Amino acid sequence: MQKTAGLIKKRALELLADGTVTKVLGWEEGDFIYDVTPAFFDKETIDSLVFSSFCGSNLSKYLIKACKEQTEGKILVFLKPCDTFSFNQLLTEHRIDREKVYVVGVECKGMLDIEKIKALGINGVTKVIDNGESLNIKTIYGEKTCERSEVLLEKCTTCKSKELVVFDEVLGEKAENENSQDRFAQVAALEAMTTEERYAFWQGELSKCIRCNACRNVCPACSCMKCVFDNIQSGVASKSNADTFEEKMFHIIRAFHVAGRCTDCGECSRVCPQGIPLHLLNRKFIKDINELYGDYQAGEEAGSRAPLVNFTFDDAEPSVIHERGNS
Amino acid sequence: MSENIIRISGINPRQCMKCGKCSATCPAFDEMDVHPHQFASMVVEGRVDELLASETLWKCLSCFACVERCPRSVEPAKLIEAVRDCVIRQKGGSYLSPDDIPEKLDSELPQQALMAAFRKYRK
Amino acid sequence: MQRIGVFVCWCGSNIAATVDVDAVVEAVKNEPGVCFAKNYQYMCSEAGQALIKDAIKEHNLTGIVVCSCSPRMHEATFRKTAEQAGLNPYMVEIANIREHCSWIHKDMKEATEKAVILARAAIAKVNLNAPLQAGESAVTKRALVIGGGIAGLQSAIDIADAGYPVDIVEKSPTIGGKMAQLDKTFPTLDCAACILTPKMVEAAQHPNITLYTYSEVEEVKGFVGNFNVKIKKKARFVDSTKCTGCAVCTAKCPSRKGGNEFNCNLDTRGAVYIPFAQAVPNVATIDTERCIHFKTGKCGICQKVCSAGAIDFEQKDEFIEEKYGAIVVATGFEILDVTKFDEFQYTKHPDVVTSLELERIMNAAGPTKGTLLRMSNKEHPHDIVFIQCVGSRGNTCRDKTYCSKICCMYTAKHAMLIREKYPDVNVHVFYIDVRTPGKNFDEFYRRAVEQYNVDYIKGMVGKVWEKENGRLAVQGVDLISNRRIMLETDMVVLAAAIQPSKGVRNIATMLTASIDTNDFLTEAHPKLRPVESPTAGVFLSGVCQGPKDIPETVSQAGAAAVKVVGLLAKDKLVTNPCTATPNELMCNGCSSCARVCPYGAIDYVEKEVNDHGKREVRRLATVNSALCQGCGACTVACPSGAMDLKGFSNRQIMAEVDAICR
Amino acid sequence: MPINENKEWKPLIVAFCCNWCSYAGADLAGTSRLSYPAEVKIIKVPCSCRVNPMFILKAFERGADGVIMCGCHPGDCHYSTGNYYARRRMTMLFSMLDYLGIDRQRTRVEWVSAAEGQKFAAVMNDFAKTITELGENVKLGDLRCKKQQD
Amino acid sequence: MTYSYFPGCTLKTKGKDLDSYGRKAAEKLGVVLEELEDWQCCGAVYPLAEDEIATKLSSVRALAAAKAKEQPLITLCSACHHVIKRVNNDMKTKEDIALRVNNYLKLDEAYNGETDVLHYLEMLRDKVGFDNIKKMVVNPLKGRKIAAYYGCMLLRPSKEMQFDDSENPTIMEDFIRAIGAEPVIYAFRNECCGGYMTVNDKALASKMANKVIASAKQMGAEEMITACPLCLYNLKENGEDCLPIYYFTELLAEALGVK
Repeated sequence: MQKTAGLIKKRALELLADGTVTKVLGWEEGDFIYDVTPAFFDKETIDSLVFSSFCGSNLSKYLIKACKEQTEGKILVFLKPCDTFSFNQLLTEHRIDREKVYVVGVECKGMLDIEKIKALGINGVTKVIDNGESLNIKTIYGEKTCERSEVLLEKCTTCKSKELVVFDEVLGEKAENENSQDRFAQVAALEAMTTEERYAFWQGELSKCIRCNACRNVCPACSCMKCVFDNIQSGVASKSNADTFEEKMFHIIRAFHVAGRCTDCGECSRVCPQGIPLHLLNRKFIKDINELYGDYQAGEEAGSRAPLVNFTFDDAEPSVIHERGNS
Repeated sequence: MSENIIRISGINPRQCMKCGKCSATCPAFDEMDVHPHQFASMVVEGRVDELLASETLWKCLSCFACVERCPRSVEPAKLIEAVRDCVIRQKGGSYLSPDDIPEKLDSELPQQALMAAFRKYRK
Repeated sequence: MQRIGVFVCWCGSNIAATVDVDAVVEAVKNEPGVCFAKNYQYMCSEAGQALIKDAIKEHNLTGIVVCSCSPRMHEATFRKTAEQAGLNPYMVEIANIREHCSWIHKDMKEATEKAVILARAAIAKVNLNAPLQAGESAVTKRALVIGGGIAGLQSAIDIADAGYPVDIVEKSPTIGGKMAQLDKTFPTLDCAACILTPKMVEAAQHPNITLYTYSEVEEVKGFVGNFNVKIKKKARFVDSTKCTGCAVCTAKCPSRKGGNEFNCNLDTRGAVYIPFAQAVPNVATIDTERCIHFKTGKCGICQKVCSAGAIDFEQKDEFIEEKYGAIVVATGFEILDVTKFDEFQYTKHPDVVTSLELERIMNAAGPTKGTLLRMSNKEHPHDIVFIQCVGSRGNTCRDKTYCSKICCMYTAKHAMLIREKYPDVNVHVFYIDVRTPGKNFDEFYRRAVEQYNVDYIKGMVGKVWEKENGRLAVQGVDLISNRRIMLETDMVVLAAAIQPSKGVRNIATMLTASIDTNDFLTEAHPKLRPVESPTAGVFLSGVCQGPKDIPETVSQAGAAAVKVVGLLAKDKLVTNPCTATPNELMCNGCSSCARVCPYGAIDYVEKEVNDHGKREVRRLATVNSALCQGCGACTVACPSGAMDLKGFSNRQIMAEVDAICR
Repeated sequence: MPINENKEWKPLIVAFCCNWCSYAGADLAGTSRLSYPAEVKIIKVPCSCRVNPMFILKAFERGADGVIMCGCHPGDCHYSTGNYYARRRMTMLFSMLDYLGIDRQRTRVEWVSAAEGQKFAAVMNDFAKTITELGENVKLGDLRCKKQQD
Repeated sequence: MTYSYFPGCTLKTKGKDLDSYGRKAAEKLGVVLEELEDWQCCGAVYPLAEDEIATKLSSVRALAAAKAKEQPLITLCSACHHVIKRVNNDMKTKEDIALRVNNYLKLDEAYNGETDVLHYLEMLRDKVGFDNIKKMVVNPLKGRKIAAYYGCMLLRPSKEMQFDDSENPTIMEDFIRAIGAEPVIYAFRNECCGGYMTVNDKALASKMANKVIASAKQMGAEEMITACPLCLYNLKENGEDCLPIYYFTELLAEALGVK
């Protein structure tokens, strides 16, 4: 990890120096080492560029705006394997300009969840040393250890792929995707419940929502110029009318709008301050699409036709939903 | 009973358009009492008893010529095997008994011939 | 705020007997925007319409709701009424309180309640209606016909006769198509050339028809009434203005090994060739793949022998751009490749031929000069076996699922012609079904059986092989007698399936015309609009739409021509105003809408927008309202809701939902 | 005019019908005097592909107890392909509602041609019966109303 | 080139020549055939019934063993090839069969048709290449008129076997050309010889064998080759006046000079 971090910084410096790029999109450390946020850098600020096990955030969405503003030269962006799917999806939707971006693919073996670390009672983290399976964590209270698999981000425990699907060059060592859990297991478990149990589950989860919009703002697929929920003309957003429609339907509509386009990057759940497992909504659609219309991974291939803007003559009838539950 | 044949064979005999190409192609046609093209319609009509008693079951070579040339993917060989299976899966339904074997052996006979005969003609 | 008038019709007792029309008027009076409400016995009558018109003028109404019968019945009537009173016709909404209410409910209270709700929904919608203007677009009074077979020729001649200029684009060096290869035609047995060649000449000489032979459509842009088409005229390397068609070059050309396509490759032709004697235009073409000059730079004999000086090795492809108001697709068919059916030994034995090959063998201009001969030894055959449905009606990967429709009849024709001319030849036909729907068709087939003693055997052939004596063994089955048939024969004729020409996919893509799983072009409606493509301005003629014989093809070609003439006769096209429109500030440019548009009506432009003072160039969807038919598929595909449908906007439909659920 | 005065509970059903087939099918049901419950209210859309899932959710949110969408039979769409897209969208939406624990019987898609007046009436009778048996739809409205424990 | 190799029971006994010459030729061609350990008989006939599982298990064991070695699986006997290839196809495409077989076998890792099954001839054509074989031939079989007998099992059903055009195959003829001889094409090369009736209906088997032999003779063949021990036996023993008939591997070994 430390080695890759060094390579990344070195490469950023080189590419800035030789004029390949004029700007760098990467990660910056905050007050704590686990407090890492996306940031743009230039020659002057590049020193603050970091790469660590807390770089879970997906940088691809930031390119939409950056591409618009970039008049000459390229932007260097660091993308982990899962982020490259989002990048491709944005290319498919013409939201970013491939010509303006220099993609450095960064191999990844999973990023860490500080909340899970804290939940183990490990606080005041100052440094994480990666020993492969286990981690040495230096804290202000001394050194602790834990299993790497215990503290991975949710999205990393069910990693969909360690393949970089788009890049100009690659840094780091390729990781194996052997320990990844079945990413549809949780969805299947919910499907196996009774209707009442499922309702209770979702009522419990969705009632926690405070409509902070973090999920929407971080989602690379939710990048509309203007969101329907912010648009009076859409007929769904009506904040001014004491209308609860938006409140109630927000997550369903959001999931539907990204259905077939969501790459399952897991950012929605990662950023949710209430810990709502929003990825389970998106994955439900992905699972349904795979089962009903054939396997499809958004972003795997730039230019592919998303399942909801496609059809075959012998698609399943909507009544399969009714039949499925009765069997 | 027809359902059983359909289930075992995995074939929908209603796809047959009665063109007869299976019978036109079958190398053992002249040895058979019920001909390949009749299998599909007889299964549809439920005349399975006649099929169970048919000599054809023991004359079909499973050479897949009918399967290959059938324009409707009916694959008569599969229907015939399904009927044959219905016979040999019954108690006492075996067509071949180990006692019959010694007289049939000759020094050059490859064992796969015996193996095949046992697989096809008894359970 | 709108000023809305509500007009409740009694429809005599049809509505009034079950719906309390007074109560409805009372109930809607206080709805938002409503400033006038009245009921009347027959709203669609002269007096009823006058009532509406007066109310519009008197109360300065900006929108009206008519509670009456189905909009499918009288929406057009009331829109006209509104227009006469100076109101935009799209400010009219109908609440269907007859078919959807009074006629299906018995309880008056229940029906009245429902009528009120339906009226409210219509009022809620009208509140959000905006005046719409039906657009207009000019019509280019010229038609393009793609394909110069009998279908294309007939369409072109009919359009040209109506007084409109027509261009025919034909990819081969001559017009005439498949029909030119046929010997005789069923069920009258007249010679194909005798009825086709006059049409070819007529087309060539017609003042309104321009032929582009040896040409292909390269690009199609635009929309109904205004297509821009780029046509590639491939270089013939012969100056067609100088060539006299004397055929000296074709006779002298030393490169003679290659097959002659016109005769199904049963004989050969020179590298410079005229496909057949009656070709139109009667001009030679050099096949550069085979020409010695093009391969080695030597030879040039044709140039030397041409007294007209027409050979031009330097000729280049030419591109023509032309505008058309309508396009007829008449790309025809080809014969299925039967090499995949080698149980019949087609690739192995020259005496196994397709029916089209037999046509050439029987034709006086064919490889045997019209004498029926075996291709293997040029001897007279004594027995011929016909095998039907080769590649048709199957569901495996080598078959077509459809019936090719023409084979039963042409086989009866072949059988009859052979028996007529060579009574010593025995003819056997293996068939699955004989399908002869058509005028005088079954009678024709029965004549083959009854008068000409053709041996029809119900059953298929399983295998064909060569015997020691060079004849063919045919192993088949007779399903009627349930026995094996073994025949020895001299020739086997395969009734191969027909399929759409390969190029049709490309053309369909250019035209955004849809094709089915078999590559046949789809019609706008299978019964009521059989010669129109769902893409406005594109019409279908001949086998490109589905298997058909010559009489059917000619009828369809005429029908397509009438549709074209009907279109070209208009000076302007009125376009449906209920089209999709994108909101530029909300459009992401993501292409989702374009992917679901069945008409190719959505395009993208890079355009500078002013988003609340911020200027930037964005990729934006634009809708060609002349192409858009208003289905709304794009509006749902659009994640941001930037795409909306005029007349059925998101807000309008939501308002109806609200009103119903209130 | 007073509505719902001390009556037994009646469901509210919204039916989206495409202009070319199903709306005409509903007209034919009317012309043939085939009755179905007055609770069914039809909204005309040009094509089933115009039906945005948001319309359906909006209907539920506003108190509808059942929503049914009718379109041309697959292959017969006036716009050739609209109902194919609608079919996928509705399948996905219904699946999601089911996943959230909303009764899957409250939504339905039926293909009704202009000639199928009989079918239209039969479908509406059946759907209304199903919805009546299910009772009032409260779940979607209450989806975010779990009482917090602490 | 290293492959897993499934010889099958007959190749260990009555069909030894097919195996031994095949191995010798492979060695000469630089192909390593690693015989699977503990292989079991494939069952000799492919069970057509959709509900048969037990009769498919031994093939799956062989397939899984090759998968574990990450090698394609080479077969030589037509019958073994037919059975193993089709069982593999079932494991790949028929979910219920794969599920039931895997439940039954309880392998370390579920088997879902991952192994590539190649017939020896396919290996010659697609991996070694007939052109290369031609170059390595030391004793070209010049002037020999050889009829290839395909039989039924290699070719059909073509959508599963994907071996060659089932009505007009060329692989064995190309092979014959590669070893310097002249192929003879005849009508019955892809028709059944009836070999599998040999146990219970010798008369039928012999009638059908005669048809094949007559067809080959008619087209001027002087000898025949096959890949199937059962066909070889039937043509030779039950056919009247059979032409000299060999396993194709024997002629390959001869041409390569390792016989």
